[in-house]
Amino acid sequence: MKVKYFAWVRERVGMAEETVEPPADVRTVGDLIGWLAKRGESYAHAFETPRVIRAAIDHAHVKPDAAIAGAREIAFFPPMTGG
Amino acid sequence: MKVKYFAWVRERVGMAEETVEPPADVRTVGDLIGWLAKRGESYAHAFETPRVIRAAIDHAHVKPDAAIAGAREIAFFPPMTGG
Amino acid sequence: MTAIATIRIQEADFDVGQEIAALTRDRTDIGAVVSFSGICRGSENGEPIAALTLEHYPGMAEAEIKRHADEALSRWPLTGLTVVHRVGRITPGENIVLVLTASQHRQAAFQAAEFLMDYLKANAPFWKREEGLKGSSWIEARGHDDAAAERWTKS
Amino acid sequence: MTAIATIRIQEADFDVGQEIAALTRDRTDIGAVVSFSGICRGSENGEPIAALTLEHYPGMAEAEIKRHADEALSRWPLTGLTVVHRVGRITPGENIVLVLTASQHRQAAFQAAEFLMDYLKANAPFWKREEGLKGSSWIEARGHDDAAAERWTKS
Repeated sequence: MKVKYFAWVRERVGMAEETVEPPADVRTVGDLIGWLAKRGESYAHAFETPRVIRAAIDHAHVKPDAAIAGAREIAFFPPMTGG
Repeated sequence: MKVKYFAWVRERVGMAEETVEPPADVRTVGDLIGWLAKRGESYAHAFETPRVIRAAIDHAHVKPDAAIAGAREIAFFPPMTGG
Repeated sequence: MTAIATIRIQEADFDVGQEIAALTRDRTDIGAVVSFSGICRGSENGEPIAALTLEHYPGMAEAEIKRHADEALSRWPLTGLTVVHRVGRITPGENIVLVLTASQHRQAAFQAAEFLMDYLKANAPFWKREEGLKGSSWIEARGHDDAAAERWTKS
Repeated sequence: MTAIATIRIQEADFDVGQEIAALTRDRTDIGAVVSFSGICRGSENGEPIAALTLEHYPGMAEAEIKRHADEALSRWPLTGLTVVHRVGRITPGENIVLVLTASQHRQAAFQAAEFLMDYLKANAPFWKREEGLKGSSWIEARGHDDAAAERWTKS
């Protein structure tokens, strides 16, 4: 699945998007954050405070317990500051 | 004192302003409405429903029990419909 | 800089963009500008109208709007506001009234604009006469405008 | 006529007067137009800033604004609305965002504009980075924006 990063999450991870293949036991958005955080220092820094990370699946906001099965695109970003 | 009329009060009275000298027992705005209403048919028509008439003394909204002593200009008009 | 209220009663139309530009020019402390434009509709209560004619009480109208503009400036942290009210004959689609408020933050700008419009509808000395198909008549005041204005009264 | 939502995300500035003209052209059923312009201030929390840079999530931003615009059209009797959100580098005094609502009556126009702004502040996928004197940093979200957005949630 495609994963996108925005704002300081993007800066910390060091890229805007990538394609990942998490193992089958990574079922929810929260699981995916935990799995990504273990991929290296830049990821660990980006996801060091999971509660401030917002997520969207296929352009819709989701909570950490949302299932990722069938998702085409998952995005991680800080709280929004538009308007 | 100068009396001014606006909107349908002006149309019914038949003039935009006039100077009047009410007797001493005409003390309040309500008294003045009653006194004006007796000046002729056009006035009686203009003031036939005193509760819908709004008044201002020297450019400030007032209630019927407001004293008219010292007033330079008293205005009568229907409820406002601006904006 | 001091907050300034600009108030005009005029027959001429106004340009919202120009009025916003005048209110915000050379300032970098404004984060929010709210404008309200009141426009003449083509019908009132389902009946088509050809035009409105607006009458006002010269002197009192300016003084009363000024008093409420000053109240808005004291109640909300505004950087400035503008009120333009047209008088005379106005046809459907034309502007009637403009309220502009500027502030650092959006809530103050929204609330002050609503306060000023509620006031203008219920208490400013203006009267509308409508030209319909069967002659012309004065528009009657609506009770819910009084109620809208009443909600801003301090208890 | 059907109510239409116009949504644009763009680097270019917008002109409030032109956007109002586009929303009201050839219509005589509109009595009220409310505009909200969000403007870049010259300081944040007392610290001077040189510019903001706005990042967004292309695709999601448009979809999310459209969803909320449709909600506004279903909740209030609007004749139309416009949302323009700029992205890229924006300097103090420049426009950031525009929300325009048109309706027969003022309350609907005011409420829909406030609803859309509260939504954009708290939930639309945009992020602001500020250039200050000591380098640049991401602006932190404010809890009271979430609270403002929350008040529109239907219970």
